[in-house]
Amino acid sequence: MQPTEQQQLPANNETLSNDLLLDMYRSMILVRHFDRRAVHLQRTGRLGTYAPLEGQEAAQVGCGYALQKHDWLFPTYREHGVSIVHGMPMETIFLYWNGRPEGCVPPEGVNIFPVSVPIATQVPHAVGAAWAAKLKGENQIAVGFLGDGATSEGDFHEAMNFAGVFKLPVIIFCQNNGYAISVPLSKQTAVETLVEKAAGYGVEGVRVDGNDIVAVYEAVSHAAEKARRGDGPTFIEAVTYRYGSHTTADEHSRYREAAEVEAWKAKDPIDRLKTVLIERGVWSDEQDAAEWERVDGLVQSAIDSMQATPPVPHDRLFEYSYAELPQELVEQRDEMRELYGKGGAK
Amino acid sequence: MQPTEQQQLPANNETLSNDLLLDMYRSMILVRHFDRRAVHLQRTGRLGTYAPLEGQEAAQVGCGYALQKHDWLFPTYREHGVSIVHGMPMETIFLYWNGRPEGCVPPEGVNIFPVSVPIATQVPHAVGAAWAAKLKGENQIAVGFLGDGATSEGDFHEAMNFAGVFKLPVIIFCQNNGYAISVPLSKQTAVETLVEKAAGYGVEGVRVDGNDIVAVYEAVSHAAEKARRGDGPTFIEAVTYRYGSHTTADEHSRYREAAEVEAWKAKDPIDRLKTVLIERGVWSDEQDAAEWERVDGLVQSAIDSMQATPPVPHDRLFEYSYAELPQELVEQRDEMRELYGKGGAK
Amino acid sequence: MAKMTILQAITDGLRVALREDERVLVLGEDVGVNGGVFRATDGLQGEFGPHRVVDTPLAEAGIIGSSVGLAVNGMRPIPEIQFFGFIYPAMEQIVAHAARVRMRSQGRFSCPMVIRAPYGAGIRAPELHGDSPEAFFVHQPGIKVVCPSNPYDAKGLLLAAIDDPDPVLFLEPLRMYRAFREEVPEGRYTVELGKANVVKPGKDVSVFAWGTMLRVALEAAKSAAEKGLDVEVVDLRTLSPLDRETIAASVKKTGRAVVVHEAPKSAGVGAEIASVIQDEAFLYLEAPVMRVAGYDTPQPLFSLEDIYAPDAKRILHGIDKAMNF
Amino acid sequence: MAKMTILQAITDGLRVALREDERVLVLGEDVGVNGGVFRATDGLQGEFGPHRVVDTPLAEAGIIGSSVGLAVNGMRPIPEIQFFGFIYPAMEQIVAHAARVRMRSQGRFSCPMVIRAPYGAGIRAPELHGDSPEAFFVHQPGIKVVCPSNPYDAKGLLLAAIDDPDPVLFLEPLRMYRAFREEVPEGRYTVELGKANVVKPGKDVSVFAWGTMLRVALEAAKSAAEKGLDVEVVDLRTLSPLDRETIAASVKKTGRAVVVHEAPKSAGVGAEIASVIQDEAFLYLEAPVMRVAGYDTPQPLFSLEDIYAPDAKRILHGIDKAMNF
Ligand SMILES: Cc1ncc(C[n+]2csc(CCOP(=O)(O)OP(=O)(O)O)c2C)c(N)n1
Ligand SMILES: Cc1ncc(C[n+]2csc(CCOP(=O)(O)OP(=O)(O)O)c2C)c(N)n1
Ligand SMILES: [Mg+2]
Ligand SMILES: [Mg+2]
Repeated sequence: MQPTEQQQLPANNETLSNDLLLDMYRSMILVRHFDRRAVHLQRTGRLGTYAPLEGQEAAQVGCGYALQKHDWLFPTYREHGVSIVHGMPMETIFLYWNGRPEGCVPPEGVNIFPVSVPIATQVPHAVGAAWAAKLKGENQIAVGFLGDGATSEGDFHEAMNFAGVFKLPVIIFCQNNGYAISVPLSKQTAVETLVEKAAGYGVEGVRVDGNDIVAVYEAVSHAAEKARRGDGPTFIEAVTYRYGSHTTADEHSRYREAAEVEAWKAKDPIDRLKTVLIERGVWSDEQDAAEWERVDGLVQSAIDSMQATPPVPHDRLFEYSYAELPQELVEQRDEMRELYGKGGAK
Repeated sequence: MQPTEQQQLPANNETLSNDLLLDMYRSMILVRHFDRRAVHLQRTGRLGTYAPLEGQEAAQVGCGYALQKHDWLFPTYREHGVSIVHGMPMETIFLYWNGRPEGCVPPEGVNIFPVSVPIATQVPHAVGAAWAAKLKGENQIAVGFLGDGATSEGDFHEAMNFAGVFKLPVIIFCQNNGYAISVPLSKQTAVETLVEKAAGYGVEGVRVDGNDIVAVYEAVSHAAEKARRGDGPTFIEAVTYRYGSHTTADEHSRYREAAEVEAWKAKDPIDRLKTVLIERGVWSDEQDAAEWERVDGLVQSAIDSMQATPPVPHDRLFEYSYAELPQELVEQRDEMRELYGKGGAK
Repeated sequence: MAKMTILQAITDGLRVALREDERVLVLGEDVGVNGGVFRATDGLQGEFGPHRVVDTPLAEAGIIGSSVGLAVNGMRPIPEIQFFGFIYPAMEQIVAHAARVRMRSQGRFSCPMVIRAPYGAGIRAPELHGDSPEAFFVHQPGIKVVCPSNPYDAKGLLLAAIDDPDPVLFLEPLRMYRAFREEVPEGRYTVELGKANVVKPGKDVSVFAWGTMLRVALEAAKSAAEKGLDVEVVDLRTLSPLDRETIAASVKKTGRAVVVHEAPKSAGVGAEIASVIQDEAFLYLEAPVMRVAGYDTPQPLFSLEDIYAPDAKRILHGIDKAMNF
Repeated sequence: MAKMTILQAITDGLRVALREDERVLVLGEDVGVNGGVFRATDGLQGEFGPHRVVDTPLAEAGIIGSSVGLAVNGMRPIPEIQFFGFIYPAMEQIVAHAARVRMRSQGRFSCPMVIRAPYGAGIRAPELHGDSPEAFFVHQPGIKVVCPSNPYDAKGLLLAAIDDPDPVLFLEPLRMYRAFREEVPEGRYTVELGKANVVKPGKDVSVFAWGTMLRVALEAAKSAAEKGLDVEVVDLRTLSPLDRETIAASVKKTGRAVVVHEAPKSAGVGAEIASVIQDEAFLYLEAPVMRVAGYDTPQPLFSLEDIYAPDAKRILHGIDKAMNF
């Protein structure tokens, strides 16, 4: 997949304030740095398999900024960017990739559903949460995230259809990064663009350059306003690219050319916004360097927290399987304790 | 759902020969008579729950005539019409509705897959069978049938997508009769027409007046030729209506107005073709009456065969669960025989 | 007190829940205008409106998946699966999501929902309308499985299931829907989940059953009594978690056990119950636990359904095998 | 003879099948260009072309559903499910269709296909990559379930599964994929389905396991030997249909049994095996059959996976309980 013409259009950045652009820029840097450190941690054995997002920062950060605090996110395994923006602590995300149960728990008041690993299954959840918001008369929306590959799953279809039929305040936000692991979009669907799929559900479809943070921000803002107005769902296709492998367990050179990756790097979302900010005279290379330093400190302290977290107590396996543990599970837990002790302590 | 303008267009019957039209007409009468007798048999306790199709004869018979003998059908529970045309004996269909295992078995050389009860699940089968035909280089196509409600299921979506991606010789033939049991199309999807759903898969979509047998015949013929040429799948929406209840266990007056049914009866597919045939001077009321007599004989003899079929032998429960019965099942069968005998005899 | 069928008791239970709790909503195929294919939701849309009793598109994963979102965001959805055999397309949403929301989020989110489904065979319905795959859900941790056998329990268990903070699969024995009437109290009452009921005490052999099979087991017990056998019949009512205490107490008393179900025998719930019995009452067992179940073939078309499902004769045969081992 | 890992043996088996039989095709997510996420199909698309080794869209119901159509129309599809925990969306196509084609059509049509899936936990993978829902498929009549524990069996059972005229679910113990090498003959050979293998004869207690757990059971047997216990270890290899004869013979000899699996205990395959044992060897049993299994909680994230899955210690504990009952 080569970047298309459309993606080369300049950001319509006139409409957004410098402050907002600067905030979003800093967030993109934070997210990129977080991501690179995560990959490095995995390579050095300090993190489990990790799904990198480098290249997709504009799509995620732009989306995150267009939402309100009480809105719901239903993320996949790759939504670290938007999750951080929406209030998920970085150490929590690190813990998740270390297989820690705490890794799925957002702070109180932050509505981020645990990562859905089974592809597309979170889209109906977003639809249901939006439905609840509508029934309760809350001015809240839900965003269901998915990838290009996920559009092939039945759950995507059923969720889109429900969204259309019940006219729900939901955004179905698809990051089309051109690949489902190794499978390119051309083998995933016979259409050229994913946005073409929306019409069949009576759902408005919008396609944006996912590497243009302003375009993403505006598309999501419009969709969110529309949803809050009661005018129903929007499907957004944000065309983007992941620079790295699908996960750290994948090797992307098996299925795509280095030249393709390079072509996309030339459209880098961070570089693009940086150019704009410098042109506007609100940013400089010095500030940039300082900002990378600053985010390094933030990410490092999240890593420190993650590493300082004591091992998980064995009881954690049982604690939350039911609101009240059935007798059989109490006995299983007791036998587990007898055999393996409490775990957790350092 | 009221009949639309589109459905009031006269059949483009100029192109088809009198012989073909007469054959199709006779088949529609046969199918209607079969259907009415089936409903009556159910009412009088001689058949189990039955799914009537009255009103949908043109869609089914027109489709059946456009196919070749070796093509595959993947029917739902309502495809008696096209199944009869494609070579399924009427007594077999009666046996099916009497819960008899023989009811799923077409004669050798007739490629009709057993009725799929779970909604939309047969569409991927049709896609797979078409794929096999393509791989084997056979000039064979597959037709997957479904209703309007079935388009909401994930299996429809996944099958459409596979059909598009692999460009398979398959026709996905949807009889939009306006209802999924009690649920009208307007609650099933936010779009007005089902054909709008095809574009999202890169599959050609065609919408026809399903009560106009010529339109159906031509649409299916074109789609079949295209498929045989290697030019891929077609989704056909045949707009039609069932006059009766969803099944004999349903009561359609609970969810629709008598006036709506009457409006559709004014567009009756059989009446419409009859008018054409009489105008062409190839048919008369006397011939018509004689034909109804003739099909009554055919249907009656199928009913006689069905009723003459001895009860099912109990062993039938085990015979085909595996190619070779595992030891455990042999023992279960033997215990069953001990307790209940062989069954089957009269 | 009104006499009700199981079906009426369920409708009544739904009505109570809809009245008392604004968060409750009923959704599914044909549950609204039509009142459900068995009329279990008859009249409810008229009383509570189309926003609380909702006809959905024909999509089981969509129904359960959106119910997960509804539940997580504060509602109490009661999705209906039209027949238990149509739950398969919703498997992933149930076993990978509904059952795991609490654990996955470490209690931060929960998924209180009651999935209702008509269950079992025996009404001459078409294929797949008579499947009994309860074992799948008993095997899946995080979701409870409940099945009443009479009108009183039907309403009481349903209201308890709706109160439960975790997802519950509520199986409705369709062959019994209208089979008989019983007195059912008005308004709210609950029957505790996880408790079996010794329906007929006896001392010679214990028969464990639920749903439709409970009545068939009672029939068998009656025939056995004619032969001088005193059969204890236990209605399990909740299949997950099992009431191991009541099961064990019964077998410790009788020393012999028969488990009955409509699903295929292999790896059915009967295997779990047999295993629990030997875990808990090994030294009391005078004979292997007999499993009287569907055969290990797919549920057949209805001309063979009577041969497929256990009847009193087959249960009696199981009792005899347990007695004469 | 070449030494191969389980993974290499599987690739080799697929290659033999693709070479010998034009009707065979391999399909699934990432199985082509990428050679599968574990490289089980590495090199096969290069050798046999993109029409026989096919990257499909990301849709499990579509993969299995189209495989049903392929099989019915004369092909021999070998669909891959990327991880066993992603089989849930294909449940309906498997249990309502693949498993029933032969019975439903009274033998007129059949559905020979081998569904391959990496199986079990233990490799620090993300959530749902370590589920073990084999019990669902053991409960479903009409489909066989096979799981090798070593390279020789992996290839031999795979080729037998491909030859089988009925659908087979072929579970590949992913923790063992590259754990060790063994001699694997070149070309075609088969290991009969439905036959267990007494891997280590013993006289004190029988341990039944399969896949990854087989090696863990052997480890436990070794520790037990140090305590003077002679453990018999049986590799079941086929979970459906079970080799009841071998199971019974073993328990008749030892009088005690332990069943091991990674899936949750309740209503797992262990319950079926325990039930079979008491059906077949009741009078020989000196203790209840011990089930050493995953706990009745959802498969946890990987920080807890070692506590969740049975290890040698837990199996030994089970053996002790069986011995000291
Ligand atoms: C139901 C299911 N099937 C398969 C997988 C394995 N898998 C994980 S990610 C992935 C590809 C997803 O691609 P896409 O939707 O484009 O998202 P991306 O990873 O590119 O962000 C696959 C096949 C899964 N997690 N769930
Ligand atoms: C998976 C599944 N869910 C539910 C049902 C119950 N059911 C049988 S027919 C039907 C409606 C189908 O409507 P449509 O697709 O429009 O076909 P029609 O009956 O109108 O021909 C429903 C809900 C089923 N058979 N399978
Ligand atoms: Mg992608
Ligand atoms: Mg319809």
